[in-house]
Amino acid sequence: EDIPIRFTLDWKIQGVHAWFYLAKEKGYFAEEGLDVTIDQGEGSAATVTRIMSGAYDAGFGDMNAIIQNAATTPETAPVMVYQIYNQPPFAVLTKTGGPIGTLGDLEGRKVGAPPGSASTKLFPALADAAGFDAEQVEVISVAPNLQEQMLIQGQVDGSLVFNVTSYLNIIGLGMDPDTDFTWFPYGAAGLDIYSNGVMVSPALLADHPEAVSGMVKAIARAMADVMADPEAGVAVIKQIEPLSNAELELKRLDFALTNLIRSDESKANGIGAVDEARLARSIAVIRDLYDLPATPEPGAVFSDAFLPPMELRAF
Amino acid sequence: MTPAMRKFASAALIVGVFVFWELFCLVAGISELILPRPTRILAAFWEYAPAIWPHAWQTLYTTLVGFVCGVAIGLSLGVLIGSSRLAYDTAYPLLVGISSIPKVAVVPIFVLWFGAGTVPAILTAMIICIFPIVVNVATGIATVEPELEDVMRSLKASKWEILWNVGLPRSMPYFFASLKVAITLSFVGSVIAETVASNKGVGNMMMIASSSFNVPLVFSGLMVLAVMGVSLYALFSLIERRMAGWAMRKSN
Amino acid sequence: MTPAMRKFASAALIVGVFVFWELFCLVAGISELILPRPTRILAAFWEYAPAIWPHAWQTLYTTLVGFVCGVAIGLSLGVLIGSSRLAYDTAYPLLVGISSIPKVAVVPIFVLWFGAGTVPAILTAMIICIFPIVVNVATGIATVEPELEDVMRSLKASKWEILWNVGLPRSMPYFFASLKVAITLSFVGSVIAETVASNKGVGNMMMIASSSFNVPLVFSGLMVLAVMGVSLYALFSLIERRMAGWAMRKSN
Amino acid sequence: MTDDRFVHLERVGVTFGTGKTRTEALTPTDLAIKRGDFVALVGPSGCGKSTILKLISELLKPSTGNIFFGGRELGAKPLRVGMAFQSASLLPWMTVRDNVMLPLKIVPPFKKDYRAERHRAFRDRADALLAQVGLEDFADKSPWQLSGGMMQRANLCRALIHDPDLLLLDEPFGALDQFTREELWQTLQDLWIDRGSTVILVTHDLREAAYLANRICVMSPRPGRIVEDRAVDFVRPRAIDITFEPEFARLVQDLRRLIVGAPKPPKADAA
Amino acid sequence: MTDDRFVHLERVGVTFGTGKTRTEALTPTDLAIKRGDFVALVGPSGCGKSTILKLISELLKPSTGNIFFGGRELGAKPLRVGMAFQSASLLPWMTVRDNVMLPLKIVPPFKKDYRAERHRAFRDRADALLAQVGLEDFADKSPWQLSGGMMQRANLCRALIHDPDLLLLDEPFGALDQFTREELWQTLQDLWIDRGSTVILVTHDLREAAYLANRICVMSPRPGRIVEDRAVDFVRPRAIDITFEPEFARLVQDLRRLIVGAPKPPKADAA
Ligand SMILES: Nc1ncnc2c1ncn2[C@@H]1O[C@H](COP(=O)(O)OP(=O)(O)OP(=O)(O)O)[C@@H](O)[C@H]1O
Ligand SMILES: Nc1ncnc2c1ncn2[C@@H]1O[C@H](COP(=O)(O)OP(=O)(O)OP(=O)(O)O)[C@@H](O)[C@H]1O
Ligand SMILES: Cc1ncc(C[n+]2csc(CCO)c2C)c(N)n1
Ligand SMILES: [Mg+2]
Ligand SMILES: [Mg+2]
Repeated sequence: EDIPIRFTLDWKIQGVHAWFYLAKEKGYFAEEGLDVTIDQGEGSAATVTRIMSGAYDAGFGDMNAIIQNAATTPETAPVMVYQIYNQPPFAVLTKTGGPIGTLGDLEGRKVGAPPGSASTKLFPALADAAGFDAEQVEVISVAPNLQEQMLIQGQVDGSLVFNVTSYLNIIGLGMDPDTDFTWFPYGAAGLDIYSNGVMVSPALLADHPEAVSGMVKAIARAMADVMADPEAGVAVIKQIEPLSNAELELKRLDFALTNLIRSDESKANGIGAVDEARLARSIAVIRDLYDLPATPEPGAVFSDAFLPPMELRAF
Repeated sequence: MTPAMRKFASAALIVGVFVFWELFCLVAGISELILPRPTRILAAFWEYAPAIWPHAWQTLYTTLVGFVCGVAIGLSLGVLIGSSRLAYDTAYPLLVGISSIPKVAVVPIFVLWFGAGTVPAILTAMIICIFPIVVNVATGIATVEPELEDVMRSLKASKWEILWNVGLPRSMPYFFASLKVAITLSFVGSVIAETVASNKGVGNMMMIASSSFNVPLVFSGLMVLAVMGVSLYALFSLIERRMAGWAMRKSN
Repeated sequence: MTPAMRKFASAALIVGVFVFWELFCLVAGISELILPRPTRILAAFWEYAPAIWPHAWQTLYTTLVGFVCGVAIGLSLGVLIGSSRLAYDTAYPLLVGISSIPKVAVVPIFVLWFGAGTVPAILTAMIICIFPIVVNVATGIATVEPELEDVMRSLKASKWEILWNVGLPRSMPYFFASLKVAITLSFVGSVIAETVASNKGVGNMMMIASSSFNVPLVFSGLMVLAVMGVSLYALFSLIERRMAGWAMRKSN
Repeated sequence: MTDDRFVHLERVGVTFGTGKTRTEALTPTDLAIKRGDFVALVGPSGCGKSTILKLISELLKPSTGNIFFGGRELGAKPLRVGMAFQSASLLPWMTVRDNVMLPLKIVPPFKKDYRAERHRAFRDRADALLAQVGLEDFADKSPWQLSGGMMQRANLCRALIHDPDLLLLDEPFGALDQFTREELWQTLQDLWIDRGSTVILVTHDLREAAYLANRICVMSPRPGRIVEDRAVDFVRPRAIDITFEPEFARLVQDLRRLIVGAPKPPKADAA
Repeated sequence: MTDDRFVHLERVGVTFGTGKTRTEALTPTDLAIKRGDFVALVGPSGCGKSTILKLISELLKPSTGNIFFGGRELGAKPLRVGMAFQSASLLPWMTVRDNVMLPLKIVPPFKKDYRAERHRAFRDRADALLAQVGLEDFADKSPWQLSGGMMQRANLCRALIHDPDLLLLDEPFGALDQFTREELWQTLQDLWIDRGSTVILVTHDLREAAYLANRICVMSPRPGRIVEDRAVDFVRPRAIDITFEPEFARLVQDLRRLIVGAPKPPKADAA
């Protein structure tokens, strides 16, 4: 009898979700005795809420949202078991040749920011790290799909974006993301926090630890497949959702693999693992950002106990 | 004007709107990313039609299920509010309050309770369409001429019989009017729910299309919604002519 | 039942709903993240009140401006559709189509055209509330008893005079009914616009609150919307009693 | 049969509104009607005739006084009332036939057979009644396609179709021409003799009252009360001819005097 | 004054509906009415009397034939029509007074002064009319607070208030008792003598027709046409007394015969 797992993505189906669907399609989940249903999501923070409410057992979502909730409601907060994005996708996007030369130039200017997005929430922390006054920046709430266009129109001088989304949006808009725009990654300013990965509910962790291991193993196998043959991964996406743009999703997948997943750290520790010291730094940043009542232990938000063997996580 | 001429004129006018849109976009040079031309939308629809159908069916299905439940609830509540002063004073403020809340804010709660998928869409389609029906049925019943009710009361008819033979028929024209509003709201409701929490449906499709900057496809989705809305409107119009035609005797 | 008793009973029932909600959450142990208790919502409102006010005012302002414009347009269109068969055949399908489109999909276009802020919110509040008004005014005017119009026609009254003295008064009860729907939709519209692009307003506030998992504050925002909606409803009820009371003579 | 007073109004008064908008529609009035009686109610416009009918059909609650229905014993089936309203009040969403059949849908014992019989026996019953009042061609029409007098006739059919114990007629022939009117007088009289129901007829036509009724109650101007209660005992069945008899003319003149006031004597040379 | 035929119907017919639902309401009929005339229209229920009034007030278009308004020269001000509908048709959202004042709001030349005078001269005018029909206490009431006869009287006031050139009255006294009716007959006669307007009166009361009209047109049953056109030339002003004169009674009997058919002779012993 397969263990049912309800799995929520962080967003609508995209190239970067290839491994989840591939693991399901190729039967990797089934081999582990799992019956995984994958639902599309409404944001990487909402993944945490969805799991905490009990509607989902596992999902792809934001580490920082876990930290925040682990400080307030530790008993229901999900636990990250497979940290897929090693590098933060958060960046400030500006127009090349515009008024913003350095992050400090943002003072007195307008930035567009999606209210639910981690890049927005982390902006004060970015200001601290980069040494400018976030209070001096006028933040305008904008929907994610409007960020680039409003920047191009000049309604805002900068946008707080996910590079993996924005980079491709700009290509979609028919512009060159590298020459027409300037990127200020949060990581480069010293905010080297983690972002999205696979998280599970504490209930699943307690009741079916073997299922968690199995799920992570299946995903890791699928990731290896996708890294070896990204086109095949995107083909699965295209098969699930014929309306997605295979070419674009392939680029998105490539971008994520290059910029977010493959890093020196993940090369050394393997995909899915975290650096304990870096995680502790992240936790401190989030605690200070939100004035959290407690400082969660790194072990409370991340567990390496379910990581598959290194050979499945190496590249 | 003969009926045939009128049909033609109205069809011509509707087509005219689209022609104007096309020309406006061409002349003003509106970017495809902001507002695609109707021909581009049609082309996108044509190109992706096989992939659009399952989404369209899903949305039609959830919308109709939600709508039917909503109509049933709305009708009952409307009758209650229209016949009882206490219900009027109590339920009206509650309903107004609930309706002032954007449904987008409520959908995530449904997801937390029922998971993403069909149920939140049906629920949203349902609750969003109740209020307009309630309002019109309640108003229809509350404004029945007492003389017509007296006919029934002199026969010692029960409240239920009065409702069935006078209150409901009298409010039919307004009930059908509210259905026109309700069906459009139901579509909006299910699509909103789908954008938040579903793997299928026009709302989901539009999100996917917009994330790959396929704006003509997004607008194809909107067109599909509009066409489904208008088709159901046409259906209700037919039923309306049978059931509430008596009230429109001017045009006869 | 005396009016005083009725007032009391309905107030008690409304309070009862909130008490039930409170107890239900307590007994069922509903998580704060899913559905906070009313007392928690009130506490959050109290705590953040100074920060909430500017948002509330902004939303009230954009909603009212949009609503007033929407009512004006809706009334005119309703009169047109109710009096002209050609307008009925042409404008109705178009309006139904437009209304079936979720406004969230349209707001981005407004933002790109008019910039983020007040204008898209006003526009959204406006277009979202037009349709219910159109439908009810059109139905009201189309169902005027020809006998009443004959009184005017025998005096050689102009179309406009007939409209003003018979058509509009006759459709007042349904016009007011539609206002109840329209005002709630206007709130929904402006809040949706605020969630898409703005730096002020209840919609903006709720997005920010929900991003920091402050669910009680999100619900405070919803409560603020509900209270504003109910207040305007109460205002319209007063005007309605003066202007459409004649139709509700049963309850007199 | 059990009580002499089938319907009994005891010091019944009706006032509408309060304060400045107060209208007294009926000053406390007594009226007792025997089972099987045929009472005509005449009086000036606005004196409260329709109000009395509404009181008896329980559409209106008296502001003061009591109404007793002696014929209705405890646990007995409720009084079956047929009422022809002054304004025809036909339901515009039904055909004329369906309007006429409405009581059969509501009133026991017909009610239980309605679904089965509405296209058969009940339909024939309605059509027969409609034919009697000359509306056979209009059964499938909508009410608003009828002339004023036709509506009134349909209204009368609706009051009669369910064999009511108590028939309340509020100027049922007011909009009819003399010919149609006199035909319906006879129809109504035959029906009454046949079925023995109790009839209260409000009318402005004194010949009508004298021809049809056993008893004529004359009311004073608003706020009305009954100022004269006159028995009429021409033998039944009465032919239209009796309206030309001097005794009949005298009665009508008498009533006229009561209502119009001091009679203008016919000129000497015409006498 | 310019044309002898103020209103002229030339082979005017009206049919409602088509195919199976076709109803012929009026067979092609001729009717010419002189300016200042007082014509009564009598005939069986449903024969097309209201239809003729609606044709003349241009509420209805004839299916065949033509209607000419001789008194209306090219470019002259349109005919000012006052119409009292058979069903009172008072607007329920207005008080009785506002209902009565409605024509002043619509019809020139009163129209232009309406805003200024509606609380002064026009109001007094309405109140004076209402007092004449005995509704002085009901000016501020809503229509549905009136009795049937009261509504009809308010309806009559509305038809009269704007001094119409052409007065179309559709059974204006049908719901009134004899007393009120005869009072209003006199009021109407005085008004007509005073103002010289043209009046067409539909009625079922033959005494009413004979007392008021200069000319009585009798119509045949549905689909109607005019079968008898009788001049009535009692001197004006006529007092109510003339209704007791044998000549008057003869006229009424004649008309009755035309409508009811073969007259039933009074019994020998009563003659
Ligand atoms: N709903 C009401 N509200 C206020 N007053 C009313 C109402 N109904 C009737 N009245 C008043 O009651 C009085 C009597 O009315 P009723 O209808 O009984 O008169 P009626 O004798 O039938 O007169 P008619 O012969 O004109 O029909 C009238 O003065 C009328 O104004
Ligand atoms: N709107 C309509 N649709 C169809 N038929 C109609 C309509 N109006 C009137 N009729 C028909 O026209 C005929 C004449 O009607 P009209 O109202 O002129 O009669 P009338 O002489 O005024 O009768 P009454 O004395 O009963 O008022 C009737 O047979 C009626 O059924
Ligand atoms: C509020 C919110 N807005 C947008 C996204 C979308 N998003 C987040 S990470 C990412 C890159 C690919 O995984 C994308 C598209 C989100 N998760 N939450
Ligand atoms: Mg009456
Ligand atoms: Mg008529």
